[in-house]
Amino acid sequence: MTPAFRLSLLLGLLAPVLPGAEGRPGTLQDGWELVTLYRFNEAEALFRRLADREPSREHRYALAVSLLNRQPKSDRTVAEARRYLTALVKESTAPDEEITLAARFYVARILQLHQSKPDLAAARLAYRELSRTPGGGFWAEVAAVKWATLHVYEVTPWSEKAARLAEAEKELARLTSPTLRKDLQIILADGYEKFGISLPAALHHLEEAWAAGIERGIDQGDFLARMGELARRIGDPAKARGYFTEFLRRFRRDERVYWITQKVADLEQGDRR
Amino acid sequence: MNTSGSTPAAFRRPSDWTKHLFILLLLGIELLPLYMMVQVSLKDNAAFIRNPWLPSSPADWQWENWVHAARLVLPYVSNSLFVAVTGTMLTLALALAGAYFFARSRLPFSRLLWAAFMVLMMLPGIANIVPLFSLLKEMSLLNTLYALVLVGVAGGQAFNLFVLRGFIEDLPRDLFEAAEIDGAGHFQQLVHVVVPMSASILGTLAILAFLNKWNEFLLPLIILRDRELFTIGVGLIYLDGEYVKQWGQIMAAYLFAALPLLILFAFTMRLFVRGLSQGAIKG
Amino acid sequence: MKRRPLVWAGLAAFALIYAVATVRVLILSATASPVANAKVTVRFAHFYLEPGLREAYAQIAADYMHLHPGVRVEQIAVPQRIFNAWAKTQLIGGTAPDLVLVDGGQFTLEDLARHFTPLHEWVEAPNPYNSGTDVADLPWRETFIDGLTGSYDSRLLSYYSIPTSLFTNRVFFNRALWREIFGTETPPSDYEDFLAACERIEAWGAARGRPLVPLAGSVYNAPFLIDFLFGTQTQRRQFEVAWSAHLRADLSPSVALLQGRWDFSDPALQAAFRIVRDVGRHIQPGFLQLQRDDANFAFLQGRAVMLASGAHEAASLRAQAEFPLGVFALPVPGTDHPRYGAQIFGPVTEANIRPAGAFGLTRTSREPVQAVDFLRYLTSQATAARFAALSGWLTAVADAQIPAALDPFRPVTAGYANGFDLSIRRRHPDAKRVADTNLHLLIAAGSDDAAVAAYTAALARDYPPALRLDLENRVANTRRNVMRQDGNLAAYRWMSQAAPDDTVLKRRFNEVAEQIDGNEAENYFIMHELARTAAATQPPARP
Amino acid sequence: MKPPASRSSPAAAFREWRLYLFVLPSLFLVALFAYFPAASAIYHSLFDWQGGEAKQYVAWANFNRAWSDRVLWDSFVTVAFLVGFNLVKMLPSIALAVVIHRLRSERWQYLYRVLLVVPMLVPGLVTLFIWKFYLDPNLGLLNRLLDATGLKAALVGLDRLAGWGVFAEGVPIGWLSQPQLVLPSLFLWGFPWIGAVGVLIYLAGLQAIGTEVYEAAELDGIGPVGKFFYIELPLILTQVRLNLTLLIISTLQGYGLQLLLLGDTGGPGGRGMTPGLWMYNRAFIAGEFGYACAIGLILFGFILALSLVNNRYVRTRR
Repeated sequence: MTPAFRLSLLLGLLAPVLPGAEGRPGTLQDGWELVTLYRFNEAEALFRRLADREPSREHRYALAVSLLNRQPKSDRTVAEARRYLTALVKESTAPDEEITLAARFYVARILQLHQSKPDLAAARLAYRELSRTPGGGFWAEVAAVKWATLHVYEVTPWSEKAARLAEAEKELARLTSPTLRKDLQIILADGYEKFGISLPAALHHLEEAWAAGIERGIDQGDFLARMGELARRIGDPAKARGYFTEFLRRFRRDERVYWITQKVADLEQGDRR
Repeated sequence: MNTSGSTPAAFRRPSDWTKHLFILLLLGIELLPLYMMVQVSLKDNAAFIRNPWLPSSPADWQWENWVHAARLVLPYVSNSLFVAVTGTMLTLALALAGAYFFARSRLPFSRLLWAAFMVLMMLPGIANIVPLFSLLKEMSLLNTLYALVLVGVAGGQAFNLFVLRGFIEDLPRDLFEAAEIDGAGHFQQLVHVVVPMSASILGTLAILAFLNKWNEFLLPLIILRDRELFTIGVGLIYLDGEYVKQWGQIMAAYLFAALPLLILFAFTMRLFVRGLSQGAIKG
Repeated sequence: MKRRPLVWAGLAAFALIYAVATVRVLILSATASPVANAKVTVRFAHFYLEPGLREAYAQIAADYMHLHPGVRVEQIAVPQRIFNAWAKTQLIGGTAPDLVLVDGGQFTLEDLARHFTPLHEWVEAPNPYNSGTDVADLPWRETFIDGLTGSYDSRLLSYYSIPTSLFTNRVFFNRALWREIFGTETPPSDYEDFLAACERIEAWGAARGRPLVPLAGSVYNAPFLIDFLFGTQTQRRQFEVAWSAHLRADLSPSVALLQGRWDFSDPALQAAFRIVRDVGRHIQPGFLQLQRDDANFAFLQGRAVMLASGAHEAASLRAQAEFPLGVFALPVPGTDHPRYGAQIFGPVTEANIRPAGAFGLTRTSREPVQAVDFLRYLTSQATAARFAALSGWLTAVADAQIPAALDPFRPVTAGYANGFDLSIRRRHPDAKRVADTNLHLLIAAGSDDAAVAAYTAALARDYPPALRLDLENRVANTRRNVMRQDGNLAAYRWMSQAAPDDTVLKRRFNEVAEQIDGNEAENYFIMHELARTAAATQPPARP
Repeated sequence: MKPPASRSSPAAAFREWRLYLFVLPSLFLVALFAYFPAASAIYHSLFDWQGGEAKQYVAWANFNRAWSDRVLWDSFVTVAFLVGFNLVKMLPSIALAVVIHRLRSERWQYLYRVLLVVPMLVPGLVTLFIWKFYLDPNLGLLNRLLDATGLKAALVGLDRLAGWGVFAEGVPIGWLSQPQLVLPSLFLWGFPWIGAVGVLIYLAGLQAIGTEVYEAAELDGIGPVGKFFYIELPLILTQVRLNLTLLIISTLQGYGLQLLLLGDTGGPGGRGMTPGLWMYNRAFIAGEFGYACAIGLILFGFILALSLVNNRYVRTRR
């Protein structure tokens, strides 16, 4: 055995006992960057050190959020995160402060997503309340989108879906962020189409979302094909041809090119007839 | 070989030819893979595809398959030898000491410990691979041959302890008593009484352990990354994974992989056969 | 115990060999330590052990090292059979090479998210190795034949691999035998011709007492025929059951099955089963127990006239065949075909073949920049052309000059996308398991109708519960991913608040929000339909 | 049983504490490389775990799922068959040992023992390759043998009578591609099932029989078969029992052969699926490591229970 090997063996055995990365300096920025790299346990350790040294609201909020993904994930860690978040909300005197709003949002996310047995009804209520907070800003608007999603997809008979979609649609009025409006409109378009309620309504929302700008280049082809096909089915050949032609111009290597070319040809033939 | 009458010497029928036939038939089938390995190792693919079963004429023998195999396999053989021999020696040394503990004493916890060792034989290992892997990673033992040695030693404990304990318990007690009167401690007793008495069983167990480690491929497959460290089991799997199989080269490689075993057996066959035949291993 | 000198001599010799081996190992472990290796090293792992491939990669790597003297590029070729287990453990252990092949769906969302680096920032920039060409200013992404869509993960919102090759499906045939049987070397031109040729081959072999099968087959090769033909019969149905009008194959058929919008007695499915049987009966008997080698062996020995496989098999076959090799694309039934015409739109496009040989960049890579640089080199138009010439494989790089010998393998793009198969395009491992383990029923001896009925019955019993399990797993995976993204949302929010002028951060933040919302909506829809249909598709009690 | 050297008491422990040092190294390695991973697997059986860092505690969900997992319980049926097969497969080794033992020539006895050991040189992959060749539907030795001996015709006739729908005229038998034949093929696998180590161990037991025993039996007019049951079998019973135990354990845990022969789905109809293979499938194919750990634990419980029963009721003299 080489000395290096023996040393590594020893270190390996002692690893659980040796002091960890304790004492290494770190900032809030470092911690959030660790979160974006999915290194939640390291982020949580860092935030905990920061919160122990200086229990500011920002530090405790960061700790709570990183705790949500601390591994191994269990209802105990999630409950701990929830305690911190609730405390942040309770002690706050300014209901429109960023951390208070964010903490309320994440409490709702715990109910909806993070606890092992989600409580969708409670989450929906929490989102509703948050979305109605005056001066709620971004977090209130996100909550409105979440509420709409849960409302549309609550397990109910398909016959109720039209009414639910209409209610969700009303939330659009309170959204000022273009991104969030667009997200909600995609959800609405999907709902109108998947539940087979109204193709024109689906097309309408898709067109507005398209106008707002789709971030993901890869989805743009789907959008164009979808709007074209919906327009074709609704019976608006000119519009359909417009979207299809745009698709053919921008996605020359797509698997749908041949098919859509045929569709365009058919539409033109229809025009001539 | 010692022939002190354990055979029914006076009890003989005139002819044993039916028995010979029976034995030879079974052995013939058992030896068929060996035959295939040798004859295919001297063919090229075209000859193999034309006629897989019969050997080609000596003029067409492709000796370069052997050259290729030797060049390919020898580094693997060297790695495997290190792992298997080191592992075998450690396995037996530790198991012998452990068996001495169990055979010679009824100290507190010894029954519990015994049960704990025996349970090991019943653990199915597949799902344990990932934790084991993480552990080796923590110990910086990934991509090393030492990991194979250590895990192999741990894996061999249960069976060898089981056999050796039975053996030591069956040794005549007066040997130990005489040694104790001479003032020998447990360690001296182990070295001067147990080891000489159990040479042949140790030899047998050593060969079994060696074979076991020689054929191991799952663990090395997973923890070895660099080709220089490959053991023979992994090397052969890699060879077998080629899409265009050069059957001749593959079989030649197999043949060369078996070479160290052949040498080992050639010299220790008597030891091995006698060890097993002396009734060392029993339930 | 007698001590025989020979035994001791043997043991001594053995001890000596052991000593030599030990010294060698000690030297190896002393020199192989990473500290001793000061050079920048990029390792890439793949499972392409076909002839010529490793040599081609080695050549490209050598060229690259020549260009960058401070860099070492090493390839690690692992057999495909063990690649999954190998790669997963290496990734978990953090010892994975810089670049790992991520083809074939062996990595889950979780694996990709945790172990691979998203490449979106790199692929938007031009590939410097293309400078001086027409595509010098295009983003790297646009230089691939599929615009890199195959490497994009819609749930993780980024590109996770860079493809190098492209495998089209073809039927290889033994031209010498073909001439002997048919008097010509012209391959069949339509589907009925193809079937007739199969029957003719069987009759010809039987008449001469020669064991001859039309199609060599194995569990590896058969899907090239049967999944493809199955897909032709679901072209229309895929489109009719889709939940969205985007005209692309997606998860819709799975949910549509739950919803009762199709089942196995559907005419399209019945036709699909029948067409699989049509061809399956002409594959060498017992192919379900055979492997890729066995099929190649039967074909090379002249026991089978044709072999269906990917274009990547061409080089291996050419290297070994003692007869001239022919290639044709499997003909599809025309729309006027009496039995199969009704379900299809027309010829099948190969534009949706996902490029292969796609390498992902591992998070544990110590030289990510260098590794990406090597990928850029590998997929520049010039290198791609050289690689195609060296390896005999099509390249995933658009407009690269490929040798004329590869022309028969070029993807056909004039056609419609195929519909779903029973794995719903490899999305559902358990459903695929059920379809595969019952396939023997469909090709069993006896009447066509009985076999189709038996397969239909087996699927009706076992498939829906397996599909539910797959969908549940998928929902759980997506949920796990959304949980992780929740952390990202907070992180990007905080960082973009701290740096309000950073547009990149703002864009990432919007993307994360868009992704969470999109994923959640789809997940809730699947859960909705799973819950709504739970009673109808419960596994029946076992007798 | 001999009286032990030391008594089990705290005083003895105090006096003989050095003895513990003998077992310590072994225990240490085992704890590190065997118990720790096993404990980790037990721990993870309570989690929804994909093998990485991320995991969520789900309590007994994996076990509840296993309870209603049809594939798992079918795999236990399959493995029960395999255990039964392996019991039968022990017989040729015993027979061979007895026949070799009864040979009158010492020299031949020794030669045969040596020849027995020789196949152990051949790597397992070669044996696998050869056997796949035997069972190949089109080229395989087995089908050729059946065709040549007319047994195939007999099987087809039987099939027609019994209506199995397995064998048909003019269709090669797909030993591993027809679900009904998967288990029979696994039974045939490795014929004539000689385990060299086993034979040598039995031979060792047989050597304890003195000549006079045979002479006495001869006088009593006991035939060759009788001699086997009255004289030879009792002497090797302990070895048989040991072999049996090890065999059952390894069969229950086994998955390698099925994986290599039939693939990770257990082949046609999933008939070759064993609990071990299902565990492999779930871990490495489906990525459900947590569930795979639960299956492993169930399998372990099963083996433990069997061993306890075996120890209690099948105990023979030591």
